[in-house]
Amino acid sequence: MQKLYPDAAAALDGLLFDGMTICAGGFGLCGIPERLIDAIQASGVKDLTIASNNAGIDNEGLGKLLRTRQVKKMISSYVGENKEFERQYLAGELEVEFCPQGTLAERCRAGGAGIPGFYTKTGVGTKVAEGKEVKNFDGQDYILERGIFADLAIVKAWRADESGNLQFRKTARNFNQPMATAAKICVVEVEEIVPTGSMDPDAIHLPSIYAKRMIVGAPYDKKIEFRTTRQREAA
Amino acid sequence: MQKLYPDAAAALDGLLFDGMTICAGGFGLCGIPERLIDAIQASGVKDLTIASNNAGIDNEGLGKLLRTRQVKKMISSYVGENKEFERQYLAGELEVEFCPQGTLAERCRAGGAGIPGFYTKTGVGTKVAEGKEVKNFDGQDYILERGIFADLAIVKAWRADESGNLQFRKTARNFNQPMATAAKICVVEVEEIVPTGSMDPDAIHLPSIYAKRMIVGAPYDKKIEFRTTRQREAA
Amino acid sequence: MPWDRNQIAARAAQELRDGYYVNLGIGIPTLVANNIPAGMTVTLQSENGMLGIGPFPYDDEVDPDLINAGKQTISELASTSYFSSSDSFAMIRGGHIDLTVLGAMEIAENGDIANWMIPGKMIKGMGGAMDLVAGVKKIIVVMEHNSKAGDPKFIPACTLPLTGKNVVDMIITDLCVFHRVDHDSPFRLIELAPGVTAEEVRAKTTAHYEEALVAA
Amino acid sequence: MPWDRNQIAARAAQELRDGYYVNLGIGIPTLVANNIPAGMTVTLQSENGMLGIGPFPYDDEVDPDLINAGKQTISELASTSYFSSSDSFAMIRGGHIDLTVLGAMEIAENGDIANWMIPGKMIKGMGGAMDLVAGVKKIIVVMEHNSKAGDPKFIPACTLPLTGKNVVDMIITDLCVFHRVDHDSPFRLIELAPGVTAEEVRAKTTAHYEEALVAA
Repeated sequence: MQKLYPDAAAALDGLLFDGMTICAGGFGLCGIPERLIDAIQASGVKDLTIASNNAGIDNEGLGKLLRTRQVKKMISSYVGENKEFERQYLAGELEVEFCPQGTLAERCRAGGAGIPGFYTKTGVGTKVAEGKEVKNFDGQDYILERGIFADLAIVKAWRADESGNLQFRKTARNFNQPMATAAKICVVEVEEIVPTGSMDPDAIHLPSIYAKRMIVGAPYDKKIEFRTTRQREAA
Repeated sequence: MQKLYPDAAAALDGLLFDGMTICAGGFGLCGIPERLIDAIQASGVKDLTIASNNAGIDNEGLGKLLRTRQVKKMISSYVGENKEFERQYLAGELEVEFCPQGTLAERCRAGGAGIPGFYTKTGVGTKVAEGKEVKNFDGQDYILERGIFADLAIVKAWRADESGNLQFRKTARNFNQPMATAAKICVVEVEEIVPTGSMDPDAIHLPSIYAKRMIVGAPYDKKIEFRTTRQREAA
Repeated sequence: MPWDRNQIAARAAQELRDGYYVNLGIGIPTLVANNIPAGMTVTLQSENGMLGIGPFPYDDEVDPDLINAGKQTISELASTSYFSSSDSFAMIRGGHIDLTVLGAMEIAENGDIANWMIPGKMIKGMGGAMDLVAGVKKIIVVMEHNSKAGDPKFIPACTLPLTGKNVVDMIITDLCVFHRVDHDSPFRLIELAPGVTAEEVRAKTTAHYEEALVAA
Repeated sequence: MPWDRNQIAARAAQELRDGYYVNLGIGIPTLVANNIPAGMTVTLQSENGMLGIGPFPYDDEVDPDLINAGKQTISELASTSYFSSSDSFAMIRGGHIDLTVLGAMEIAENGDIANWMIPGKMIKGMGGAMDLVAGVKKIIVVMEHNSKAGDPKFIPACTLPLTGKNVVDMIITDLCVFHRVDHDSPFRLIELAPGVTAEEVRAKTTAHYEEALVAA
């Protein structure tokens, strides 16, 4: 069973179709599946619904697919820092479902775990609750949120072993972990493939069952949105 | 902030009361909080409701609390291998809520995650569904299961650092991870305390926020229920 | 001659495909692991939180922290990963496991399965069986065709409390194989053990099924 | 003299307790981290999946894989752990975080908060704010007492779309501190910035509140 593909186009072969739903990992530009986004852009597939916490920035990350007008709808919690997004959204060309960040993460985790709906306090009494079932548990109101299970998940991991076990690095784990579980098929890009057996089996973030196709996307640029530093004190 | 206590009795001081609900980690006798169970037995607290996948075996694990009649009700998925349990249960002295194993794990994970209820296919059309709300999502029926959030969680980890970050070992992780999150306070017993900073921050199974009190319970016996082995071929 | 337990397991193993992730129940299902075709990668899941189950350990390798869902000591493989019970059943319930093989006391012609309790007897609990039959993509039941008393076990409707409703895809007994293409279709008899006749199966089965045997 | 931004943050820091796990929003809330009392262990959570936020990195330590929820580069501590967004918000929604400090555009006298959208303007999204106000044990809002136009921000009822309903426990402005003991009680004015009078607060506030100032 060979999970490793030569490149992103090959790994996505046969999986893309107009109108499909995609779960895309990453937070801001941290831990985004850069190569797979590029290949989706190159494929020309359109009318996409994309669940992703953010929508990239102008011409970075999912911003690339916005620029080429391949996206019909975004399901996101925060879409600042993106002029083209703003233009399309205000012009009514792009549909946006705003979803609280924790609810979005949980909806993907739930969808991947066979849970079609769950109740949460988040958003009770706000615009987010509009049109949603409200149920009272033990004296408190909660709203029903739906699981998300997409046609395809695209995620970025740090390392994979040949069997598909994945490890993420620092805060680049973010949405990649739940989203990898929340689709019919998950394609993963990694910085490095290591031999099976070289990861501590107690330190695997996502068992091999989720990564169905993999590519090595290195070398990575890893763009930084806000570079903040402090000064070393003079010796 | 000192989380380490000298022994199990000290770590449980002020937390036990008659009629309370406890989430107890472990699967069979694997990864059970032995020292904390002993201290609960010694405390004499009674009328306990305990959520635990199993109920120990005769005089091992939670079997000890059954023997002393401190348990009013068990929420479990499998209670075989336990004669005293069987006796009390058949005599109507012990209440049992059978809960499918995955539903039990998810109910604890949900309770710890602020989710009071979720829908699952598991148990639809069976005795488990009796009295539960059924809802149809996309043409399929699901039942509503409730989150569990106990007064106390008792779990066993392999290692903790001084700040309370936890690592489990192999299949002893099991229910310990979700149950540690599913109570007002979680007390943890570990085999070893290591200095803060000696664990890889990408390889921590449960962040320090959950372990409020800790003890070192070593040395451990680690009883085996079914010792199964194979023979080395002759050289 | 009807199939023995190992032959039933071997027949179930024919349903494996390269790359499958599989959960095996206790008893005959466990024997499926010994019948994985050479060259095929099949990864076994244990619902207590492990993917990549190895063989029973050598005596000096036994580790109390390393057991399967039957609480037997096991070993790990190079590809093994460990995770929590909640993550394990997220995997099961979420439909990520390709196949499960498990035993049953009764199967109904509509795909219902009963394998966890007998009213009036001590109830031990369903363990993970209800989650497995609800969540796994393909459900294969392996069982003796008839009970020790000779009663059919593949029957019009289950008499015992259900483990799952309309979930079974394939039944492999010591006599034959039943399969259905989807959960709206009837079971079809597709294969007989050597020397077993369709008449014998008919005589020993009360469930309705179709016959779709291919001439050998 | 009203409190400046750092003094507001310092006042919020007085609500910290040893062992607290805290989530700080962007802006004035971030300054709370600089005011943690010496000898007190307070662990900062970042909702993108980190517990134990360190200071901004030195220039040669910057790591694109290590950012906070404001997408700023940060550093790690000895006690740091990383986890997924779903585990992070399980922690937040599940009530495990002791305290959050965040900004607001409007607070209503019933504890409602609005801080995520202004109708007619570009909506950027609520990020994690709705989860934080719904889940964290204690919610402290830090804000200027009045808007730049001079309008009160602590008002009888929010006019902007809500972030959370009846969730705020304490309000710290440049002028004073309001607190309520529980979510069924009215806010009480408990403290004034140096030189600020109760009359001035009354004049600049339209929300109903009680006065419970302790003589200095």
